[in-house]
Amino acid sequence: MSDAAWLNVVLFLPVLGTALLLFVPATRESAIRTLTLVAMAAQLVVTGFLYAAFDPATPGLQFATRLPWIPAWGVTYTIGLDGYNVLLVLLTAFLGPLVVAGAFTAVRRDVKLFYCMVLLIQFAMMGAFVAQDLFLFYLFWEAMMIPMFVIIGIWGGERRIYATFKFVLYTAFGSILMLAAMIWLAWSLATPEGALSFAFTDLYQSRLPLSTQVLLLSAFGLSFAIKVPIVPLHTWLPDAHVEAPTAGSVILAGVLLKMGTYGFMKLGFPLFPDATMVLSPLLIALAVVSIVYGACLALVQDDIKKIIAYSSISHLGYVMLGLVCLDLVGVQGAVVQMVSHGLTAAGLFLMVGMIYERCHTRELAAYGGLAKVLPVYSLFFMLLTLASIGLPTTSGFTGEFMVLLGAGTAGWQQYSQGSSFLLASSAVAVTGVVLGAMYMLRFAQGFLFGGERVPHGPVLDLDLREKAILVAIVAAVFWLGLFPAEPLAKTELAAQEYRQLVTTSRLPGNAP
Amino acid sequence: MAHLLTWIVVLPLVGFVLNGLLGNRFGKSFVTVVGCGLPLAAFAAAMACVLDLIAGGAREPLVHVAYTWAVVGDRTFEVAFWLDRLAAVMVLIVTGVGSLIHIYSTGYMHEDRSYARYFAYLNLFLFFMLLLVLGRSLLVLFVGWEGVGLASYLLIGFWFEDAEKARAGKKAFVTNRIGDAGFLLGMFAVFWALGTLDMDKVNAAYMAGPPPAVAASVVGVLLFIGATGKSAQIPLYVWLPDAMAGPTPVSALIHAATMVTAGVYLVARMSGVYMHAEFASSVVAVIGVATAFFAATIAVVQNDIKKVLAYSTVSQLGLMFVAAGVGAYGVAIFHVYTHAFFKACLFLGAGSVIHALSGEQDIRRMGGLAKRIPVTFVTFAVATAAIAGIPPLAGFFSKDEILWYAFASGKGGSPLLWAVAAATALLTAFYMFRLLWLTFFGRSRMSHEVEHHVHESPLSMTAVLTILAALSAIGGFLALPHWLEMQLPLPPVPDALHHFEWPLLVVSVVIAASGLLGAWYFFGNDAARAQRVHAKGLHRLLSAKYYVDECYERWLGRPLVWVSDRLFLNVGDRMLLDGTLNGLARLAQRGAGVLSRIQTGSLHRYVLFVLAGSAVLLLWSIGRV
Amino acid sequence: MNRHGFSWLDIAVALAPENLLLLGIVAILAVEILAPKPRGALVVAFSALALATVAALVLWAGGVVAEPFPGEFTVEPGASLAKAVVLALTLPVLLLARDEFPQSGPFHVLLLSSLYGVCLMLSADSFLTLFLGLEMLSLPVYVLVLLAFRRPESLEAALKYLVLGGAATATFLLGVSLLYGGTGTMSLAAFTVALSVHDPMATAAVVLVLVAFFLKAAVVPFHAWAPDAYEGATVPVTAYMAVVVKAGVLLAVLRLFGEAPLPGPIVDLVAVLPLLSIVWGNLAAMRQKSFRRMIAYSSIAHAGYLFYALLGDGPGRYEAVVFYVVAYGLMNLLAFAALPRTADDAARDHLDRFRGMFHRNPFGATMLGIAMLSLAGIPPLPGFVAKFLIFKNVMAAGYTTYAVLGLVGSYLGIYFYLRVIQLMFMSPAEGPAEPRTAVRRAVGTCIVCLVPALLLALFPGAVIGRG
Amino acid sequence: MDKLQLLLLLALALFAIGLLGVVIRRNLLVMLMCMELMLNAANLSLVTLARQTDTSAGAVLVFLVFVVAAAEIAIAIPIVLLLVRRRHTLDADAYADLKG
Repeated sequence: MSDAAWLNVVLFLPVLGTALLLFVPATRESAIRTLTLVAMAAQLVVTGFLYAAFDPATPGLQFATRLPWIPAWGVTYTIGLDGYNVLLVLLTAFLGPLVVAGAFTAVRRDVKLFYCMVLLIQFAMMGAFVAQDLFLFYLFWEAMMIPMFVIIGIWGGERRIYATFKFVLYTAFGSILMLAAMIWLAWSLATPEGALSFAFTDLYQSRLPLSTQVLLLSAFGLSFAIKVPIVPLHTWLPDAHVEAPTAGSVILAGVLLKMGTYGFMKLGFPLFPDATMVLSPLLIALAVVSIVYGACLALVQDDIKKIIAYSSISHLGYVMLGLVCLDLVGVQGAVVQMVSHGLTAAGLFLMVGMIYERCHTRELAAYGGLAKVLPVYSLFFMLLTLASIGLPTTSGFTGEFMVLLGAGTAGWQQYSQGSSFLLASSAVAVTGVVLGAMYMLRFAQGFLFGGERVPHGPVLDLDLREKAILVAIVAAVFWLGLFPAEPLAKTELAAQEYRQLVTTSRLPGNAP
Repeated sequence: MAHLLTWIVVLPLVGFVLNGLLGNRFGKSFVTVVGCGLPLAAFAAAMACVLDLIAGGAREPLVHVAYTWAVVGDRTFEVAFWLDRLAAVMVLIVTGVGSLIHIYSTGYMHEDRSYARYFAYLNLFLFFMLLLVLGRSLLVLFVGWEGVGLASYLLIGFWFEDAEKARAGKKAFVTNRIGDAGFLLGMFAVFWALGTLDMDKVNAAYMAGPPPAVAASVVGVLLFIGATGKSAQIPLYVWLPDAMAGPTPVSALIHAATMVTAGVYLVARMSGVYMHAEFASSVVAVIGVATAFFAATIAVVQNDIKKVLAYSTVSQLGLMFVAAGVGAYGVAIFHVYTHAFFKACLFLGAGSVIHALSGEQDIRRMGGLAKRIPVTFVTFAVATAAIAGIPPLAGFFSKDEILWYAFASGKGGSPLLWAVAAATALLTAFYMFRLLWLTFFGRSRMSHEVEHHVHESPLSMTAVLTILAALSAIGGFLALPHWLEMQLPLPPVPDALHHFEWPLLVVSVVIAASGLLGAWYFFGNDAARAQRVHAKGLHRLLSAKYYVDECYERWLGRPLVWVSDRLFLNVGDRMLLDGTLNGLARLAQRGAGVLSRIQTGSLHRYVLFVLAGSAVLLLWSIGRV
Repeated sequence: MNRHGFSWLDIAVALAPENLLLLGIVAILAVEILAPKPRGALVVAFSALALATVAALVLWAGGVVAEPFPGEFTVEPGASLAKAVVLALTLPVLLLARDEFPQSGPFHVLLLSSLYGVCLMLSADSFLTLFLGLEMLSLPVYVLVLLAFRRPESLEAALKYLVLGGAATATFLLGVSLLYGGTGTMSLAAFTVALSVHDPMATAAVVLVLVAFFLKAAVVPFHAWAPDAYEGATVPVTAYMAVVVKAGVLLAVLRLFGEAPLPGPIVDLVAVLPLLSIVWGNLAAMRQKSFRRMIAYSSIAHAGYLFYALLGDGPGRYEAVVFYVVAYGLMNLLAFAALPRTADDAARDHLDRFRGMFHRNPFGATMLGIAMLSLAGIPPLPGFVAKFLIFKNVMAAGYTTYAVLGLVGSYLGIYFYLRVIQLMFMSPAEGPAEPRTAVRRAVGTCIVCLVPALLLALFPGAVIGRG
Repeated sequence: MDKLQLLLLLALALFAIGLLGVVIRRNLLVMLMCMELMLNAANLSLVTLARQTDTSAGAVLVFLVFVVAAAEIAIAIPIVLLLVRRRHTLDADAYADLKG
C-alpha cells in the first residue's frame, strides 16, 4: 500500500469502526467498547507511523490523494498531511483512544449509539484537518456539529437541551455565512470559461479587491471565531462544557476548539492577506481581550468545569495572538499552544470526569483536601494544573513562551517603526500568565488543599485504566515541554509559508 | 570536565524522581540516603568543576551544551550550562549550604509523616536552582527561575491540610509570577534587539560595539521587575514573610540562602547591561535601600522568631541591591556569600529553638534558653554578631564594603544613600540583638510544660549549626570581590573620597556596637523597660506592617474579583451576550406564534390572502413595467 | 406519418410512460368491476408504475425526441428525465400506502391518473395540454385527501384544497387567455415572449400564470391551504402531495420559463416571495404540534428554495431543480416511511408521541433523524448538496444578496428539524416497543429511499454537470 | 372601444365578481357557484380573444374548461354533502378546525 493510501486508512478507520458497531447487538456493551477502542488505537498507530515518516524538509503536501469528485464545480477529493495539520492530526488520533477509554465507566445508557457518535465525530474532525479542498473541508466542518449535538444532548447534564441547541445554532450560523462566502470566493475566482476550483492551492492564488477580501474574511472569520471561541462569541462554550458528558467535553476542548484556529491559519488569513493586514489591530485586540477576559472569568467560577472552559478561552486567545502577530516564533508557538491546550484541557476534563463519577458534584466549594484522600489523583491534577499555567518544562510553557516571544518581538519591531499598539497588547497578554496562575492555583487550592471535604463518602483512588490515560497525557505534555525541537521542525515550513502568504499582498492591481 | 556540569544539575533531579516515586515504599533510611546523598554528590561534582576552572586560570568558562531545545527559523534555543567565576561562587553556595540543610532536615523532619515528599520537593528545588545558576541563556535561567517558584510553592504549602499555609504558598507563587511577567518582557526586548538570549552574548553586545536597538535601561528595569518578585523587594516583597508557613529548613534554604538571592545573581550576571544603564542602576539602588530600611523598621517590632528573620532577609537583600545598584556587583555577591552562611545559621538556629520548645515561635514566651540549649545559643549568637556586622565576623566585611561603595562609588554612590544604608545597619544590629536577648537571656517566660520538655537538638542539627557558625565567622576573610574583579569590575572611586575609607570603617563598627548596646539596654534584663517601647503609636503602625497587605487586598485583590464577577460575568456574559441570544430566540418563538395564529383555518381568510396577494403582485409588477 | 399528421408508432413509443399508466388504470378498473373480491390493486399499480419509470428512463437514455402531437405534446430527453424522476418518487408512496389503503382500488386508480396528469404537463408544448395536465394532476388529489374520511378533518382539508385549487385554475385560465390575446397562439413560447415584452397586459398575464403556480406550489402568501390539507390527509397522501405534486408543479414552471433570463420585475417577484416563504415556513414550523403540519411548513420553505433556482441562469436551472426535487423528495419520503405505525391515524404524527422514540424503535428514529438532518441541509447528506447547487447557481447569476438572505433563511429552519431529533433521542419517555412486523415493513421503504439519496450525496459529480 | 374590448371588460368584471363572491359569501354552495362564475368568465375572455385573433385554439380550450369544471363540481358536491351531514350547516366558517 502506497504511503498516501495509509492516510485514507487513518481517515476511514472510524467509519469502518461504526459500520462494524452496527452489527454488534446493543446489549453486549463490553464488545462495543473494545471494538471502538481497537478502532481508535489502530488509527493512532497508523497516524504514529505517518507522523514519523513525515519529512520536515519537503514543502507542500505529503501522503496526498487527489481524486476528481464533482468535476462541474471543480471539487476534488484531496487529502494530505502538511506542516499545518500534522501535529493536529496526531493530537486528534492521540486523544481518540483516551476519550473512548475515559468514557468506559461514565456512559451507561445507549452505549452503542454513544460510541458510534464518538467514532463519527473523530472521522469528521480528522477529515476537516486533512482536507485540502474547501468544499471537502466545509463538508467535514459542518458534519462535526451533529455528533456533538447528539453527545451533549443525550448524555449531558440537566440543561443539556438548552446547551446543545445553543452550541448548534451558534456554530450553524457561522457555517451558513461561511457557505455563502465559500461560494462567492469560488465563483469570483472562476476563469472566464467557467472553470472553477475549490483546491486550497488554487485559492491561495486568488486576487480579490480589498473590499471583497474584508467581507469574505469577516464571513470566514466569524465562523472560525465562533469555534475558537473569541470573546464576544464565546458564551456557548461554558454551557456546552458544563452540560456535556466527560467524553464530550474532552473532544470539544481537546480538538473541536482547534478547528477554529486551524481554520484561521489555513483558510482565514492566507486567503485574504490584505484584509488581514487591515483588520490586524482588531484581531490583536480581540485575541488579548480573550486572554484577559477568559482568565478573569475563570477566576470567579464556582463550577469546576466552567473554570476549565473559561481557561480554554484564555489559552486559545494566546493561539490567536500567535497567529496574528505574524512573527515566525509566534506562529510556531501558536501551533504548539494548540496541541498543548488540547492535551492539558483534555487531561483536566478527564480528571473532572473521574471525580464527578465518584462525587457527583461539580461545585468547587464542595471539595477540599483531596491531596490526602486521593494522593495519585492529586499528583496528576497538580501536574496538569502546572502545564495549564505554563510552567517551564511543560508544553504549556513552550506554547505560551513562544507565542509571547513572537508577539513581543513583533511588538518591538512595530514599536521601532512607530506604532506601539502590538507592544502594549503583548504586555497585556503577558498579564494573562499571572491571571492563569491565579485562577488555576485558586482551583487547585480549593480542590486539593485545606480541610478534608469529599462529597458522597470515602472514594477510591484512580484505577489502572484511569492512571494509564493520565500517564499518557502527562508524558505527552512533558515530551512537548522538554523536547519540542522535533515537532517544531515538522511545522517549520508550514509556518514560513503561512507568514509568506499572509504578508504578501494579493490585490488585483500589483505584481504577483 | 565540562559534561560534569550537566551532572551537577541532573543529580538532584534523580533524587526528586527516586524519592517522589519510591520514597514512601522504601522507608525513611532510603529517603535519607538518596535525599542527602545526591546533593552531596552534586556538591562534590561542583567542587570538581570549580577546581578544574581555577586550575585553568579561571579565565575561560566551562561551557557544555546539553541539547537543542528548539530551532525556529535562524534562531536556536539551546539548553547550555556555563560555569565562570560568578557561577562557581553561586553553585558552591547552593550545593554546599543546600547539602548542609538537607542533613539538618533529616533531624528536623524526622517525625513528619510525608518525609519522602519533603525530600523530593527539596531535591526538586536544588535541581531548578542549579539550572538557574548554571544556565547560559536567559531562557534556561527563566526555566530555573519559575521552577524554584514552583518548588517554594510546594514547600511553603507543605503542610497543606492547614488552608492558611496553602494560601501562603499560592500568594508566593502568584507574586513571583507577577515579577516573572516583567522578566518575560525583558527577555522579549533582548531577543528582538540581539536575536539571542545567551547572557554572555547579551553582555558582550551591550559592553562593546554599536548600542543595540533596545536601550540598556529598558532591559535593566524589566529584568529588575523580575528580580523584585523573586528577591522580595518593594513592591513584591509581601510573600516572603508569609512564606514562613513552610518548614524552617525550607525557610533557611529557599527564603534565606539561595532562591531569594536569584535576583541579585541576575543583576550581577547581567552586569554588562546594568553598567551601561544609569537609570536602571539608580532604580535598583533606590529600591534596594528603600526596601532595606523599610523591612528593618518592621523587623524591630516582630514577635515571631521566623518573621524577624524573614524581614531581616528582605532588608539584607535590599542592601545587596544597593551594592549592585552602585556598580559593585562583586560586593553584592560577596554579601550573598556571607549572608547565605549566617542567615542559614540563624534560621536553622531558630528551627532548633522551635524544635526544642516543641513548636513555640513567639519570642515573648521564650527567655533564659542560653543554659538549656547551649550549642544552639552559641551558634545563634555567633550568627547574630555576624549579621550585625561585629568585626571580625563575615557580616562586617561584606556590609562594610557595601556601605563604603554606597558612599564612594563613582556610579551613583552618595552620602544620602550611605546614611540610609547605615541606619539600616544600625536597625539590623538592634533587632538582631533584641531577638538574641529575648530568646536566650532574662527570665524564662515559657509555660510550665513547655519548659519541662526543653531539650538540645540532636547531633545532626547541632553539627550543621556549628559548621555554619564557623563559616559565618571565618567566611569574611575570603577576598571574594577581588577574586570576582576580573569578571565583575568594581566601580571607580573618585580620588577625593579615598581618604574616607578608614573613618567609615570605624563608623560601621560603632554602629554595630551601638545596636548591641541599645538592644541590651531595652531588652537586656528586666522586662519593664521593654513595655514602654510598645506604647507608642508608631509601634502599632510597624507591627501592622504598614497595612501593606491590607492595601493590596483592598486596591488590587477585591477590585479584580469585583470586575471579573460583576462586570465581566454578570454584565458581560449573562446580560449582554446571553441576553441578546436568548432575546433573539424568544423573538423567533414569538414570530412563529404570530405566523401560526394568522392561519385561522377559515376558508374565507385563505381566499382573501389569495385575492390580496395577486392584487398586490399585479399592481406592483405592472407599476414596475 | 399519415394524413392526420401523427404516426401510430410515434404515439406508442414516445408516449410509452403515459400508455403504461393508462394500462395500469384500465387493469385496476377491470379487476375492480369484474373480480368478486377485488385485490391485487397494489401489485398492478406498482408494476405499471415501475414499467412507466423504466420506459421514461429508456426514453431519456436513448435521447428520443418525438412530436406525437405537433405543437401540443413533445417528448425530449429533459421531459423524459423529469417524468422518470416523478414516477420513481411515487414508488415509495405506494409502499407507504400498504397500511392505510391495503388493496384499495380507488386509491391506486386516482394515484395513477394524477401521475398521468403530471406526465402530460411535463411534455406540454401548449397551454391546452398544460392546463389539462395541471387539472388531471390536481383533481384526483382532492379526492385522495378525501379518502381518509374516517377522520372529520379530511373533509375540511379537501374542501379548502379544492376551493383554492379552483381559484388557481381560474387565475391560470385568465392569464392564459390574456397571453393568448396578446400573442394569438397557445404555445408555451408565448410565455417567454411575454416575459421580455414590456406591455402591461403581457406582464399581467405572466403574473396571473405565476400566481396560479405559486398557489399550486404553496408559496407564501398563497400557502394557506397547505398546512390544513397536509394535516387532514392520510400519511401516504400527504407524502404524495409534499413530494410528487410539488415536484410536478415546479418542473412544469421550469418548462414554462425554459432557459429565458428573467427580466427585472419578474426577478424580484420570483425572489422576494420565495424568500418570504423560506422565512415564513421555517419560522412557523417551530410551534407545530403535528408532524404533518410541520412537514407542510417545511415544504412551503422548500418550495421557496425551488423557486430560487429560477434565479440561476438558463441551463443550470433544470439540473438544479431536478437534483433538488430528488434529494428533497427522497428524504421526505424517508421521514414519512419512518413514522411510527399506530392504529389511530391522527395521533400517529403528534410530536409528543415522538418522545423517546429511539428506545422504542431505534431504526425508525435513526432514519427519521437522517431525513430531518438532510432537510435541514446539513452536510454530508443530500439536502446540503442540493441546497449548495441552487445557491451556487443563484450566486453565479450575480444575485449575491438574495443568495445570502436565502441561506440565512435556511438557517432559521435548522431549529425545528433538530427539535424532532431532540424529542426522539434526548427526551426519554417509556412506551411499548414498536411491533416487529411494522418495523420490518418500514425497513423496506426506508432502504428504497435512503440508498439512492446517499449515493446522490456522496457522488453528485455523477449526475451534475453531465446533463 | 369596439365590441371585443367591451366583452373583455365584461369577462374581467365577471371574474372579479366571482372572486369577491368566494371571499364574501358565507354559504358553501354559493362559493362553489362563484368559482364556476370565475371559470366561465375565463371562458368568455378566451372566446372573445379567439375571435379577436381569429384563431380557434381559444375555443378548443373552452371545451376543456367545461369538462374540468364539471369534474370539479362532481368532486365538490360530495364534499359539501359529507360536511353538511356532519355539521348540519352550510356556513363555511363552521368548518375551521384545522388551524395553527
